Amino acid sequence: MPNLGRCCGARHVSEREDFQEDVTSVSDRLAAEALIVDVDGFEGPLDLLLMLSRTQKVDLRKISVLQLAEQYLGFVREAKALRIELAADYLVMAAWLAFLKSRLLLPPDPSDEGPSGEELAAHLAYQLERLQAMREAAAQLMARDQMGRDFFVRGVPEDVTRVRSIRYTATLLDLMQAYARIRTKEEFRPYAMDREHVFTMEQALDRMRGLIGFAGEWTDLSSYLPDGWTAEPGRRRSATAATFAASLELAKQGQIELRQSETFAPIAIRRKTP
Amino acid sequence: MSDVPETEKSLFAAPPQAEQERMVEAILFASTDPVTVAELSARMPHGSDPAEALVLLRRRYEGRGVRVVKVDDAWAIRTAPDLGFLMQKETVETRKLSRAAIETLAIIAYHQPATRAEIEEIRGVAVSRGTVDQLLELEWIRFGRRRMTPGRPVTYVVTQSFLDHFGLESARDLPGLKELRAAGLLDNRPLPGASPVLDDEGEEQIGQSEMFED
Amino acid sequence: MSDVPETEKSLFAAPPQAEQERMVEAILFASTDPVTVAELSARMPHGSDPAEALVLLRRRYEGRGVRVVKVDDAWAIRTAPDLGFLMQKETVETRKLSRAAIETLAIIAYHQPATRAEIEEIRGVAVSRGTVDQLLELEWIRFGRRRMTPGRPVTYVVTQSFLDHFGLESARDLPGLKELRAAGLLDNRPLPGASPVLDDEGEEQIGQSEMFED
Repeated sequence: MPNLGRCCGARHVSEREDFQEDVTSVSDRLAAEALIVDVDGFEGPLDLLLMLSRTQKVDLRKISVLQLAEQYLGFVREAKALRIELAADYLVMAAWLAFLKSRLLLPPDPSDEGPSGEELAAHLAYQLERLQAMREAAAQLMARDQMGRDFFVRGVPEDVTRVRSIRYTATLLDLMQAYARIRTKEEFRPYAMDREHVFTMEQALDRMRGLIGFAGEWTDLSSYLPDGWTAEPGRRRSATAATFAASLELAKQGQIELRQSETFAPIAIRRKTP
Repeated sequence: MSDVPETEKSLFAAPPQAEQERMVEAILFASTDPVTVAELSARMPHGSDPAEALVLLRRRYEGRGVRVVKVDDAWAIRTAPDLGFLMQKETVETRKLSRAAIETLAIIAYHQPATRAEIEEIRGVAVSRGTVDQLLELEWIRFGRRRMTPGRPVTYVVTQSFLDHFGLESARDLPGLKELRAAGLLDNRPLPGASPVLDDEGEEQIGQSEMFED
Repeated sequence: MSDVPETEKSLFAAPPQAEQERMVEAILFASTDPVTVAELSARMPHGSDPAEALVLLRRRYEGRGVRVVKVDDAWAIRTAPDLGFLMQKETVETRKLSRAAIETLAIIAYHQPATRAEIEEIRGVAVSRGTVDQLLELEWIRFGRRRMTPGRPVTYVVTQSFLDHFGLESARDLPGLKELRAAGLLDNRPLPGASPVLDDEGEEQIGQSEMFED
């Protein structure tokens, strides 16, 4: 695009020479031409304005914003004539500068509340000055001695070996939670054990009610223990206790009679005959 | 039990000054990255005063082939810049930074903390993602605090690596900083009759130059 | 610059001795490998005498934190051997005690003195040697008296360090079951199918060891 622009642009400009009223001198025209050719090289309207302002060859603080606005508008006009597509922000800036130009040229309208043309112009000049200052600062920064170019770091840094020590911590809450966890677990356990190793009185009653009809003779209570509950002492104890309690219950209900010859002697039961 | 070593430790005197200087020297020589005083303290024997040793060491290396330099709150040894010509072999070919990247870097350095909007306002063009990414990747900039303004934009600040790379002791030592500030070029001057966006930036002004104030 | 003819270069006098020493210092500092005298010669301005500069430099670093040492036929800067201890950094990593360890510790604290078998019975799983060792090493538990039961098993009790760490005056200050329940740490819901009686029994049963009785 730049190359193409250069050749075509040059031809177009010469063809339109007679109609160039805004471009007053040959050098200005050449400058405008060069700018258009480089439009891709500019980083936006502000960059272009800064470039244009340099042609005024004055301190940026004393720049004529009016003149600058005209230069810019001239540039946009030229680009349009050459059918060069300008990005939207270039056109936005052109519109704003046209507005600024009118503000600067016309006597201030007392009913207008907005900022004056001078204020707007001063701000634009400030923006340009600031951009220029940042560019100079950037250049100064890059001109400094740089690491890896002007000064150097140690070629053989020594590895710092990391001695890692681990410190274990726990809070009182951790401790309490841990203990609570265990205790909660334990509360469940007897419940689970009941199922397996505890023969309840209800179970014994159910069992004895079914068997009692066959107990016409005195029979040792231990013979009423269910199968599988006599071998292991724990289970035997549980079953014995439950069966004994159940027999007391049945005796109370008048269904059986109990007999024990002496303390700790075997207990015998038989069906009570009505 | 834990208070025994404390008393026990204090029975040992801190190493003599000359010895402390040797220690700082050894640690700085061994490290590529700047080492903070706190880190020196942590690595040196109990009771050492690396700050004092650093002053002596820095003086000792004045005018030598290597120098003791301060980077932010840390210290490092670097070769003297005038001897760079001897180091073609060590020279690292750095990727050429684009003009946009260099300007963005400078704006962040001089205006930090700076938001993307501020950078764009100063440059007058959008800042591409790639430009910021490149600077982040170089570890020359990092994210600063978010601005307490609508949208809570992120800010960028320069890093210790940036200071180290450009041989700066602190961001206050940026070239021409004082002059720029005196000329009001680091102010965030809003457009007269500012639009709401610029209003926000007016508020953001608070963040500006505050780092340079103390 | 570098293409200045050899003859022209020789018109310049060799740099002064002190300057040569600086150069050698910078080169040795920045080089990734030890540097030979020949290499130094090649890199330094014409007419330099690096061998001489090395002698001076070596002497200058005598007794310092780093030394100029000969490695084969080349030269390098290295940390003084007596300062090697500075090249390690201690990092302390804080870690939570494992579940097995904290549970074991809790059981010992609540039931002390407790044997391993008792701990295992309460936890319902075997206690690994490592878990107990870890607690011993932390000095949170120690061996108590042996039990006067068959096999005379060792018992474990908590230590003063344990009390210090958990901010307790004595093991009796450990919150009891009622307090744990009040703190919501113990599940208060009756189990499906379990009678509230069981719950009460649980609590009574937990009224447990002697330490809570008075």
